[in-house]
Amino acid sequence: MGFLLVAVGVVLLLSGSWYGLFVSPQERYMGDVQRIMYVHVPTAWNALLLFTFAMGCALMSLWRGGWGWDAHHEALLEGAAVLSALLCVQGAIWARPTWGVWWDWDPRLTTTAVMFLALLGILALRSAVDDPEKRATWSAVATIIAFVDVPIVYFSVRWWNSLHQMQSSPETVSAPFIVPLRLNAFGVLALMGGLALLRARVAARRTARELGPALEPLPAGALVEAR
Amino acid sequence: MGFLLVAVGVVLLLSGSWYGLFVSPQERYMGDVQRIMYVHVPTAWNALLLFTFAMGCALMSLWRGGWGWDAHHEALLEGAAVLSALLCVQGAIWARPTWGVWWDWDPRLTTTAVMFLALLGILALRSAVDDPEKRATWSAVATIIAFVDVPIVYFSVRWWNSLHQMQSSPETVSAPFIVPLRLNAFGVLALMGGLALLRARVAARRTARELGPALEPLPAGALVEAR
Amino acid sequence: MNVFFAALHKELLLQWRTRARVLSVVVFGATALLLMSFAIGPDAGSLRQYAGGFLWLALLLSSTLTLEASLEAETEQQALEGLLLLPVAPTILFYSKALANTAQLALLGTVLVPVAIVLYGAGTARPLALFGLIVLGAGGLAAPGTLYATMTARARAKQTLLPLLLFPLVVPVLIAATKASSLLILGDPMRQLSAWLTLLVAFCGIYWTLCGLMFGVIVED
Amino acid sequence: MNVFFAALHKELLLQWRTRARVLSVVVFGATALLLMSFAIGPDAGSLRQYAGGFLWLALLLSSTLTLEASLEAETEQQALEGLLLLPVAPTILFYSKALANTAQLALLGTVLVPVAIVLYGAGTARPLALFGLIVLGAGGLAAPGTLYATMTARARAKQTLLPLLLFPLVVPVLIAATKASSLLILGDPMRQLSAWLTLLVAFCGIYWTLCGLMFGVIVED
Repeated sequence: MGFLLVAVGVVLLLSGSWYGLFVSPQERYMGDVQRIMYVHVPTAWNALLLFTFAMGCALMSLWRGGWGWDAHHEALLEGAAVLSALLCVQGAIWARPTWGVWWDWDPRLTTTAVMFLALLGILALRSAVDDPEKRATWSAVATIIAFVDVPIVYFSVRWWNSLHQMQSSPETVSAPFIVPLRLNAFGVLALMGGLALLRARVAARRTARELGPALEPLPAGALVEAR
Repeated sequence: MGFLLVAVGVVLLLSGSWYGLFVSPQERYMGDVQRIMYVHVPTAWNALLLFTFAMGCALMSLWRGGWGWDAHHEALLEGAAVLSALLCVQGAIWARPTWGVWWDWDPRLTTTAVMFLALLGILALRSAVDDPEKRATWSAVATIIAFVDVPIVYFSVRWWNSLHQMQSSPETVSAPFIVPLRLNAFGVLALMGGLALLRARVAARRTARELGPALEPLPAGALVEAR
Repeated sequence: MNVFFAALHKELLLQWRTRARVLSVVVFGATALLLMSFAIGPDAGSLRQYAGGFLWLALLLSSTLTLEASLEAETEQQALEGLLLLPVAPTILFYSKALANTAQLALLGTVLVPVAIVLYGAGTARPLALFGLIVLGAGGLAAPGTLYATMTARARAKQTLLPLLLFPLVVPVLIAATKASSLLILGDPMRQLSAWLTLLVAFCGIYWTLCGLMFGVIVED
Repeated sequence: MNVFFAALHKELLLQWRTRARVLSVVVFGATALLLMSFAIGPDAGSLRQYAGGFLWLALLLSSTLTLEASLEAETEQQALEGLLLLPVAPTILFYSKALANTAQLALLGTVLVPVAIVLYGAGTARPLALFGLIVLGAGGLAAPGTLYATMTARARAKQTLLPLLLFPLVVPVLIAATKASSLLILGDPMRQLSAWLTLLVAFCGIYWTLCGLMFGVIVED
C-alpha cells in the first residue's frame, strides 16, 4: 500500500512537473519564476492537509487509544514538518527574484515558519519522553494545541503586516495553469501519504520493541490494535 | 569599631550635606540640580572602593584562606551592590532634569548598571551554594572575574556610545564645591565601612553555625582565624 | 469553589516560599532588557520605538524560567509534604496553577515596566491600560505555559524543551502585546488598540478552555 | 600536548553524543531570531539595521543552554563511564572543555547566520570575516561560560544562575560583536571594524588566561 502510493505519487509529480515546465505558457507578469508555483501551492495544500491528518490521529489516539494511531501521528507530524520546511525554502526562492529579499513576511509564509517550529517542538517532545504511553498522550495533546494555534497565528501575522497579497485559487487561474497544479497536488499527497504509511510501520515496530516482551510475538498487522 | 564608624559616617554625611545644600553657592549653568553631585560623586567613589576591597578579600580568601576574609567579602559585596543601586537611581534623577530622559547611556552610568547586575549575580551564586567551603571559593573566583571586567565594560560602552562628558575631578572644581564632596566621600566611606564590619560579623556567625559543632564554642573574635 | 480557593492558596503559598527564585528571575529580565538595548544602540528614538517589543521579549524569556521553577517547587515540596495528595480534580488543579502563574508573570511584567521606562524612555500616559495589558498577556502565556511545563517537568532536556514548545505557540500573544504596548507608549492615533486587545482576549479564552480540558488527560495517565 | 588532545577528543566525543540536544538548541536560536523580528516589525530596513545585534542576542541566549548541556552530559557520562577519572591536570581539562564549547558555539552561530540572512536580509560581502568574528565571539562567550557552568552545574536553580553570572560579564563581547557584525552587514566606511575586533581579541586573551588559572581553584576543593 505504502510503496504503491509512493509510486503513484512519483508518476503524478513527474507528469505534473513536465506539464508545468514545458506545456504551460509563460505567465504574463512574472515570467518563468511563476512556475515555482506548480510546486509551491501543492506543497502548501499538502502541508496543511498532513497537519490536519496528524491532528485527526492525535484526537483518535486520545479518544480511542491504540498504538496504530500513535504511529501514524508520528509519521504525519514528520511529513508535515518536511513539507513546511520545503515551503519556507520555496518561499525564500520565490521572494528573492520577485521582491529582491529572501523573506517577505507574507502571513502565509510566516505562519508556515511558525508551524514548522511548532512541529519541531512536538517532535522534540516525542524524542525526550521515553515512556511510550506518556509519549503518545503528551504529543497528542501538544499537536491539538498547536493545530488550534495555526489560524490565530495566521490572522495575527496578517494584521501585524498589513501588506498582503491575494490568495491564488483555481477560480482566478486559467486552465493551462490548473492542470499541473492539480497533478502535483495529488502527486505530493500520494507521495507523502505513502511515505507516512511506511514511516508509521517503522514507528509501530519501535514502540512494540519499547513495550517489551509482553507484545513481542504479535504479527506486524496486529500491532495496530494492540494497545 | 563598626558602630563607631557608622556614627562618624553619619556625622560627616550630615555636615557635608548641610554644607552642600546651604553653604555652597548655586552652580552657574545647572542650578540646584547640580547639588545632587555632592551625593552622586562620593557614592561613585565608594562603590568602586568597596568593590575593590571585596576583590582584595576575595584574593586573600583564595590565597590565605580563613573564614574572616569570606565574611568580609560577603559584606563588602552587599555594600557595593547597595551603592551601585543608589548610583543608578541618582543617575536617573540627575538625567531627568538635565537631558529630559531617565537614562543617558553615559559610560560610567552604564558600567555601574552592569556592575550592579554582576554583583547581584555573585550574591545569587552565594545564596545558591550550601557548602561553605565551595561558597567561599566559588564566589571569590566570581568576584575576581567580575572585577577584571569592569574596565573592559567601561571602555566598550564608551566606544559604543561616542557621546560622552568630561570626568569631574577636584582640579576642575572650585573650593566651595570641594568641601562637601570631601566630607560626603569620607562620610559614605565610614558609614558603609562600619555597616560592612557589622554585616561581616553576622556572616561569620552564620558560617560558624553551618560548619556545625566542630567550631561551636569559639569566642566571636576567634572565628576570623578559624578556617 | 472552596476547593478551588484552597488549591489556589496552596499554589500562591508555594510561590511565596520560592520568592528568592522569583527575585532572580526579575534580575534576569532586567539584564535581558539592558542587553537588548546594546543590540539596538544608544539612540533614544529607536529605543523608545521598540521598547514595547523588548518588554515582551524579556517577559517571554523570563516566563520559561518562572514556569519551570513553579513546577520544580511543586515536585520538591510534594516529596517533602505531600501537598499534591489533596483530593483535587485535575481541572481545579490546572486553573489554580495557571492563575498563580498568571499572577507571578503579571508581577514580573509590572516590575519590568519601570526598568523599561528608565532604560528606554518608555513612559505611557495610560499606566492602568498598560497594567491591564500585562495581566492579559501574562494570562496568554500562563495557560499553555502551565500545561507544557507540567509535561516537560519530568522529561529529559527540559530547559530546551519548554521554550521549543511554548515560543511558537505564543507568537500571537507576542505580536498582539507588542503592538498594543507600542500603541500605549507611542500614542494611538488610529484607534487600533482595541483590535489587538480583542486578539489577546480571544487567545486567552481559547487556551484557558482548551488547556483546562487537556490537563486532565496529561496528568491522569 | 598529547594529553591535551586526548582530553579535547573526549570532549568533542561527548558533544557528538549529545548532538540531538545541540540540534534543539539550534531550533531555539532560530525561534529566538523569528520572535525578535516580531518585536521590531516587518520593515525590511530596520530589520537589516539591527540584524547583527539580534544574531548575537540569539547566540547569547542559546549559549547558556549549550553550556549547561555540555556540563550535564559530563555529569551523566561520568557516572556511566568514569571518563573524567582520566589523570588530567585541571588546566588541560579547562582548555579542552572551553575549546570544545567554542567549537560548538561557533557552529551554532554559523548555522544561525543563514537564518538571519533569510529573515533579516542580513547578507554580507565578507562572509569569511563574519565567520572569523563568530569564532572570536564564541571564544569570548566560551571561556567564562565554561567556568561558570562548571560552578553552577551542581548549584540549586542553575537555569537562572548561569545567565545571571554570565550575561553581565560578556557585555563587552555582545557590544563588540554586535557592532562588528553590523559593520560587516551594513558596510564600514569609517574603518572601525579593527577597533572592535581588537576589543574582542583583548577580552578573549584576558579571560582565556584568567579562567584557565581559576578553573584549578574551583575544581580542586
